[in-house]
Amino acid sequence: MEVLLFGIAKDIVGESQLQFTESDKVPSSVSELKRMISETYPEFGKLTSLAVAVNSEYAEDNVPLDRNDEIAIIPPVSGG
Amino acid sequence: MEVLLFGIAKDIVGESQLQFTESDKVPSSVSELKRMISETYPEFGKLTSLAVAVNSEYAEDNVPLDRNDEIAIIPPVSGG
Amino acid sequence: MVDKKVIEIVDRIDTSQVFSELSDAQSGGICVFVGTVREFTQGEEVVSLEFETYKKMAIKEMDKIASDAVEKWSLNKVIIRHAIGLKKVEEPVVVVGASSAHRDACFEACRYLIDTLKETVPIWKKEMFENKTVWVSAHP
Amino acid sequence: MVDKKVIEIVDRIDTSQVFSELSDAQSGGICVFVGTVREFTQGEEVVSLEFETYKKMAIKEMDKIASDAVEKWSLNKVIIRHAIGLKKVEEPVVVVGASSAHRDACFEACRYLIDTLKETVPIWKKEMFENKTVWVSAHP
Repeated sequence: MEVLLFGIAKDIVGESQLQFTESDKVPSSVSELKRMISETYPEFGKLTSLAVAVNSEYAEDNVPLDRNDEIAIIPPVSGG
Repeated sequence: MEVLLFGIAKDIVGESQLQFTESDKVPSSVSELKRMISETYPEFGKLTSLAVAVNSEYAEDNVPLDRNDEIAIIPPVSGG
Repeated sequence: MVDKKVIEIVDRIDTSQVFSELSDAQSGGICVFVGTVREFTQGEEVVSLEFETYKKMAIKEMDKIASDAVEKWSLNKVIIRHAIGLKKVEEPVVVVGASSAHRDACFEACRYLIDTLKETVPIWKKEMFENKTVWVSAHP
Repeated sequence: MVDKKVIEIVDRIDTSQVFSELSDAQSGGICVFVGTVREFTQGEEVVSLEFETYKKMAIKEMDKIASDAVEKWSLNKVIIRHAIGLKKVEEPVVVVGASSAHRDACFEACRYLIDTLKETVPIWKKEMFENKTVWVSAHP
């Protein structure tokens, strides 16, 4: 499973994508993904907010994740 | 004394200026000017509002008029 | 040096330069309103509008509005530009705009500029329909 | 036929055409907001801003905002255009605008467009100062 990273999320991880390769560590829901990245990269816990997009739509915590979904971490937006 | 006319005021009078030549009929204040033109041209009484400018500033009814002032009738404005 | 206030009555409005005119290094936001000739008014087809002004007084009143807005909202730049003469459907007739550090100020100021212009500036608009002409707002 | 909605992410914004793009025979008012790079933020001198986006999602979110506004305010035309990449002081970074029969609608819609864009559209802004860079809004 690949997770796209943007803005400060990319800086925190040091990559533009996160890879979940071992099947037992692939997050099964938005909330699990958020928990896993915050554990591995505690800097995520300091952000103003943390959202996840599934197939380029904002996704609630209970949304399940599938390997074929396009998944992205959405740190606090600041356009305009 | 000359009084400038604009917009519908010009149409009502049929001229772009009003002339007050006989000294006994020259209005001495804004309110007197308003009364005189409304008597001569009753159409002024039907307007939404009627203002007078003295030296290109809105003037209250009690403002005195002088021959050397630039005087104008300001019918309801509708710019923009 | 460019003026903080631009106050003009012109024959024809060019909207392409207004953002350049209002641009400023201290501004994060620019808000502009353009009034244009609409094809229908209360269901009747407008052929054109004709604008007339008492220019000397109109410039004074526009300048007061601009100065009040600059002071109230700490604007960096402000523009009030009105066209006179005959205007066809879709033509711009008025441009008002403001630039400020943050967007609240330029939005509020821009609204104030056009609302106050319509109340106080001696400009008169005649609507030309197929079979009649009407001085706008003249009668209740 | 010209589209009712223009939704774009571009490298460079040209503000000179926006009023022509929003012009419409049924509109009496056009309101446009342009966001530009401001020289100082909280007293510190900004050298430049860098904008990054998740483009596919940003276009979707911008389209939702535009559609919601068209419906809510019966707009004739609407534009949301955002620039990405490196932007210097005074450069435009975002343009939002709306045209409508009367001015209330286009003013309210224009404010809604920029406010909602700033809340929901996945675009990120990095402020570059002399000695540091800051992702705006990232931290409380």
